[in-house]
Amino acid sequence: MTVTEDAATTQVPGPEKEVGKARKRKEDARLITGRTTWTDNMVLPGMLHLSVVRSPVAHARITGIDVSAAKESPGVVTVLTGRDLADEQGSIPCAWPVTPDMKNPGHPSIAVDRVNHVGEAVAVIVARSRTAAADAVELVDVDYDLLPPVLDMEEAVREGADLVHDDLGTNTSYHFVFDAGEAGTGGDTEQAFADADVVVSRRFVNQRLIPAFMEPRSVVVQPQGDNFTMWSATQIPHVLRVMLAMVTGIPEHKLRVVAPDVGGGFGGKLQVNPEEVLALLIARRLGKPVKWTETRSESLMTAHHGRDQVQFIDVAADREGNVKGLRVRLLADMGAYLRLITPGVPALGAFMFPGIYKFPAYRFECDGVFTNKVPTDAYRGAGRPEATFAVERIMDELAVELGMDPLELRRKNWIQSQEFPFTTVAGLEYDSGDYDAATQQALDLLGYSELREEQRRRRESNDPVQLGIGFSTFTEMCGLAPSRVLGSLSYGAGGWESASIRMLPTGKVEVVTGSTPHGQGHETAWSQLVADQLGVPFEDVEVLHGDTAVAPRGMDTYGSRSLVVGGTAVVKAADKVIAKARKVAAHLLEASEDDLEFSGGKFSVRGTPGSGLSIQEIALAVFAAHDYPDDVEPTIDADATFDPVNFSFPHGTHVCAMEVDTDTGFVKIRKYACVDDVGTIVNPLIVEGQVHGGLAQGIAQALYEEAVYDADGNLTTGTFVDYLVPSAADLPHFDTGNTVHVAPGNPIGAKGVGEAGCIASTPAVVNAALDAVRHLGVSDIRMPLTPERVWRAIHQGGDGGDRATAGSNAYGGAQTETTAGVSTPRSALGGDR
Amino acid sequence: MTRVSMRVDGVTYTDEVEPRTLLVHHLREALGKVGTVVGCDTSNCGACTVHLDGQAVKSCTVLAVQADGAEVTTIEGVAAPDGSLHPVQKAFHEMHGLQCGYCTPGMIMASIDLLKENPNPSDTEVREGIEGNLCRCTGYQNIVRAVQQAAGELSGSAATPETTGAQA
Amino acid sequence: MQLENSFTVPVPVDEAWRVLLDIERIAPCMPGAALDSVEGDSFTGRVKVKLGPINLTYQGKASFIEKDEAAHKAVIDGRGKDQRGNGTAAALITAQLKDEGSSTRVDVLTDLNITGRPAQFGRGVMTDVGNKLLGQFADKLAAQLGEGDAQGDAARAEAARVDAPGPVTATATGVVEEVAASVEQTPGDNAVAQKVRDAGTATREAAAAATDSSAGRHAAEANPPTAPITAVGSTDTAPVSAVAAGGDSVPAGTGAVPSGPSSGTTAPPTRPATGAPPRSTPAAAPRQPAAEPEPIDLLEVAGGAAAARFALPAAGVAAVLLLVTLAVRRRRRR
Amino acid sequence: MIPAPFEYVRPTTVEEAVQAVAEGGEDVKIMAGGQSLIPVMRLRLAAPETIVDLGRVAEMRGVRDEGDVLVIGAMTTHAEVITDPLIAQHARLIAEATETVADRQTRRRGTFGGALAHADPAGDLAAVALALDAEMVIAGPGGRRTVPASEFFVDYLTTSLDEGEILVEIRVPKLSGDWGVRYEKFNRVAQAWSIVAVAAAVRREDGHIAEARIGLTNMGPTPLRASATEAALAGAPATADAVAAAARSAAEGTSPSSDLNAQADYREHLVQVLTRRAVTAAAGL
Repeated sequence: MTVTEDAATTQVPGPEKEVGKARKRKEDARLITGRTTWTDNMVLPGMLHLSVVRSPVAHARITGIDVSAAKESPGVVTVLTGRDLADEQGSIPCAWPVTPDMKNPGHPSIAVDRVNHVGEAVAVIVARSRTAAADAVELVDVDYDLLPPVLDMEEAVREGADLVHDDLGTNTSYHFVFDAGEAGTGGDTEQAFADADVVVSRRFVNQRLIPAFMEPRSVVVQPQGDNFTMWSATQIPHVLRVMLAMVTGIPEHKLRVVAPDVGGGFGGKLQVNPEEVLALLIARRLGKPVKWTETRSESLMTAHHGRDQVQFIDVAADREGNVKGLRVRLLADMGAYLRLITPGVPALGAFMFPGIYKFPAYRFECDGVFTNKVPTDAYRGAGRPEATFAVERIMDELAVELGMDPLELRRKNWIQSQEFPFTTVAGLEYDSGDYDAATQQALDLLGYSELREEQRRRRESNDPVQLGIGFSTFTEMCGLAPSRVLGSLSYGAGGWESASIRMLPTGKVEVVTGSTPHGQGHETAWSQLVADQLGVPFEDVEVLHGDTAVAPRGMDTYGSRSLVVGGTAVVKAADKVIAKARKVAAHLLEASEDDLEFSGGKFSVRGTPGSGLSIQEIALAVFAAHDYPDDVEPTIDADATFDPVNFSFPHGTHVCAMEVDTDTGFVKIRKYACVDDVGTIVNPLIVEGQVHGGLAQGIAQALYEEAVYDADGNLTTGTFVDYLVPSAADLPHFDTGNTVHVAPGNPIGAKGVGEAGCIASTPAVVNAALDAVRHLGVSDIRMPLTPERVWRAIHQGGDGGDRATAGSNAYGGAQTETTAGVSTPRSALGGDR
Repeated sequence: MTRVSMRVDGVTYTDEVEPRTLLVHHLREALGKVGTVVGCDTSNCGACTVHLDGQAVKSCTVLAVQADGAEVTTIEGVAAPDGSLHPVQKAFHEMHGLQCGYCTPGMIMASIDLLKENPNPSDTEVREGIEGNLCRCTGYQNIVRAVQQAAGELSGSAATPETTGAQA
Repeated sequence: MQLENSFTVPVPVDEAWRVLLDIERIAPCMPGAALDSVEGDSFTGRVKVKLGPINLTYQGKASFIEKDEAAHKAVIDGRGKDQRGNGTAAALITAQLKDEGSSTRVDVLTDLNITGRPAQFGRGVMTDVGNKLLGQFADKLAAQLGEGDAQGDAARAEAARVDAPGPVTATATGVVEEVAASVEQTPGDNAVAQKVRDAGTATREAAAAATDSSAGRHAAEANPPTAPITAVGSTDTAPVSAVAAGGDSVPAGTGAVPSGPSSGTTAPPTRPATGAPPRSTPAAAPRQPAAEPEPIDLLEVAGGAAAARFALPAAGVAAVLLLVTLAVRRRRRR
Repeated sequence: MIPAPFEYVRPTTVEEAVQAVAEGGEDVKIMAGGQSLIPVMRLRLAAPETIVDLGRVAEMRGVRDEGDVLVIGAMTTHAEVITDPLIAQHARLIAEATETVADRQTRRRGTFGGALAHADPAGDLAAVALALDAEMVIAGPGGRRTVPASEFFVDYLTTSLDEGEILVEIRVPKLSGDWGVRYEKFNRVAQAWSIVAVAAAVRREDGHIAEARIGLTNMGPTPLRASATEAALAGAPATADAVAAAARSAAEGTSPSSDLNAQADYREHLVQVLTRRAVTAAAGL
């Protein structure tokens, strides 16, 4: 490990530090014994069950809904349609109007007279049991007057295209532009391209994915007079509370939102779900507790999706391989509506396309496009994986064009370690790192030279199984986010985080965090931070979260922000506790504050060994409050809110060795090595776990997963039979390592790790597959790299996508697909332009 | 309604159930065994895995009536009566074989079943042995480590070296 | 999903065209279909799809949206909803007749859209359903057209009573079934069918012959209402018209002989041919309510033993079995 | 999701079962292991009136040796098939293919007979039964009859089982002589159905391939035999080239469908590659 000076470990000398220890997780005890509180476990007296009737068609006018039979069904209490709820349902909020003139059609929780994607709610059954509700769904008879479905973005933006929302007069929600020249952060892009020796242009497809968290969404609402408590499998109880108050008009202080144990999110539970709104409205209307829990097929069909961009990217360079400019034009699929941050995802990515390279000029344009599909929104990385994929792929293409080694080209253009902090052409100030060191370590982990040698042998012997090695040298913006920056991007909220520390009389410590975990291990990591700061035993710390009544302020968990922002808030609260305790200690020890030193949880008077009071003793003292200074309150509890001034920028080098069976097109990862720099590592166990999980999802995008719609707008990957979440048998062993360059932006020195693996791995895997078959004339293969696509790319040219995995093949019909896996004849373009 | 009687985690329960009741729903909703969860509707994810007469099955693809007279063990019944953890539970904790924990009950039940049949599996055998259980958080590597560690503890040997990864 | 079916029928184009526009004869060509009501160019009904464990019943309406006498082109638009809320099915069926002298070539182009749960599988549950469904529609259509106008008379004769939905179905479907039953039970008719694959027009005669003789033998065993038919069992259209007449007597009669059971009773004779144990018949037949659409069991192209799966289709099947052998070879998909 | 309501019958003998099916109504469904049926019912694509659960029909479970044939009870689970010594000795191809079916939990419930009667062309066992010339013993109201595998699989999810009939046991001729076997399965992820798979049994005789039996999975609405390849291999020298040449005709007479996983032409290509590999392995080359 290349370990440079570590901020966190230099603050307090003394006993063995918790930070850096591979502590086993406190969370596990309940999870491995089945004593967990999932939302669907909740049972309340008189609780009613909701089941949602959903549109089987992608685009239609509702001409009639007959609920009479459903209402007569045994156990059914009532059946509600969009008409019944039209006046009170408001719209699912969109918190990120990326441009002033962005078009937002509004997003009803339940369709009133029009459906715009398969799976949209058209009626809700309220019944005494889950079973009764499910049975009644079949009895609701809805008549649809079909409208032409809009499915292909490239079709949708053409003149005279059918419209998703005809009242908007266009399928384009917004046109977002970032031009480094105009922003003053770079040169004139057009000029750069005009002057360039070499220009490489590609069209990449970043396919639609489904977050596919393992715990299906579930929500329980209990009305108590004019108060409401909602338990929801959400990443964002705090944001949800604010938004629900705004949407439903229920006063915020009458609304309590609890996120109990939450089974994964990956951005998929960073949402204000239509069903959450419906459950609240129905509980209010009926005055009874209600529960809604989705089925998996319901989840795949209606929970928001991710990615789904067509990326046109051009890179300019000179013959020596110095990059001169970068130009990006995106079509980003919004789906049928704008959910919480739907439009913001590609905008967030705008700043990451330059990656770790010193592009002198950069221009980014993005059209947010409406289609008759479920809306897209945050999915692990949210904009950054798409950007990283595009730039890491095009760097390989440029290397091929220049006849350079892809790693050599990267080295030539990436930011050197001594250049940090470095302001990029996108205007971001990268904090710290050493791309060379990470890369060298990754190559060693992989056994690079041996594999290159084997690759040569296989080439020469014309082995049907070819070997390739692919790189991804990435960085990402984490620690979302500086509130002022978010403001400048017109995001609807800030990026601060809040924490409180309560010193209990018995010396135990309660830490309240506004950052709500759903598998990340906050309870463990936060305990480690506090144990170090306050010098109390790890075991004496309890972390409270996920309940707006317990943790009233918070911005929750996403964007690799928890430790960087939320953890820092905890550290700052601890500092305040110590400062308060210092006054009391000075009083009790009859010494001047300046003579006190705090170490190992103990205040002692300099030069008088043995003397002293532990902070836990002080906690008891202020509880008794018999003797404390006049000018202070009798408490040492403290709150803190931290708002970062900059993002943090983890980086890393990922290297993938890939075997490609040229007879069948089957690809198999031979070896995968990565070295990530996520700043200070608070818990190596958790960090490694986060990297592993990210890798699995990033590799899954490259090889397995795609949300495919057919030509009528049916999701043909509507169950886990067809939406291929890889199993243990489908994934390789990962060799992971770290370099540590602390983040200067926060006292912990952490950069964030939640998304790293997911962002970095996808291009490494695709680059590896291409490296294996380039000599066979293959220059692109569309994700996911299905065996058929790989085989077609090798034997028929193009990117293999043209005739493979077309949605409407589910009907044995059309033979082509679009960019986003939707079949239309006109969009059967290859991957190259 | 059909009368069914089954012994679950050592306790015998007799209930009237609709034939269509899935075993997992019977466990969760009638018996309060909410440790076993439902993750999909096509028998792919394995989150609902329990032991039916000692064999791992997906309780979402078994009818409660089919378990009539059977012995069912869920995640809530694998620890010793004194509460001490099963070696596989312990190993999942020690190897960080879980994150959100939703797949964990099924993962543990499948792993116990695997080790009963193959006490000393290779990494590949572990990966194939749990192919019927999906996890979205861990990337499986630490789960493989956990199963190997448990195998070691159960058979008294140490975890095979190749499973302990480069870091941690 | 676009499906193409082509076949040739041994009647002049004008005659085929008249038959094509005869809803009571065309509608039941949709396998597993039951006609509920007819109003001018529109009709309502149900199509029951059975594919292994999968079971769907689409209820809806269809209508001629184009009848081009000059071009001999007709377009039928049909849409339905699954009774269990499993989504919708819509078919745009374009039939184009081509004059080939004494025979007529029929090209059926179908644009089939299925939504909802059945469409949400990558393995394309409905690809196979769609293919079979339309293939069989074309085959039965071929049967109907092939029978030409004699049948038309019968159908028209009875169209007077179209207002009684159930019976209409019974009769209309009955038609094919009875032919089927008779064909089915003819020893060696499979062998005939075999030759059929190789020989062009000759096969139709062979088939006809088989049909004739069998119809005779069948009628003898069949229940009273169909008895008179034997009298006219000598031209290849006869069995059909005759049986149509027989079927006719169902609505005409006291109702003591509801369509389900009546055709159910025609089933036993078919058993020997299928090698299926006769006693399996009562299992299904009596439970077949009148005018219930038969499921498209996909066994319809299978024929043989599979045919006994249901008493009703058991019959319907076999006719198709024979005719399919005519059409199959010419059928192109995708 | 929760299945629609149904009547549940649990016979303990074949006779009871046949009776139960006969009385089960129009929409009776026979449940073996239920591993395909229950998910379809949960999705409400199937809503049978009656389920006849064969789970307790003891006589339908287990494997016995009848001289030249192995008799496998239809209700013998995949897990039992994989570990059965008789199958390991006389019909290893079945065990090898069964190991690739779904996952271990599913194999604990799913049954050999259930898989065959379900007749999913992407299912792995039908092609094996076909390649081994297995015979299906069927019980119905009219007593028992035996149908060769070649006539059993009729169409997509459709067998020659009549309404009211039950697949009771499967008679598999033992392979005598120097047979090698191999099941080559090709899919995208471990749990997925076969995109294409090839079951091969090859008998070698003094440096030649005396006989080859090749069953194809998912190359049409039913499992198929690669007859052209089989013919080409009969008497061919046991060399890689001969096998490769013969495998080129593996797609003859197939009619694969196009779906999310593969287009027909790709399947036609795959089957040749997989046949070559399966036969090569089975022939011990």
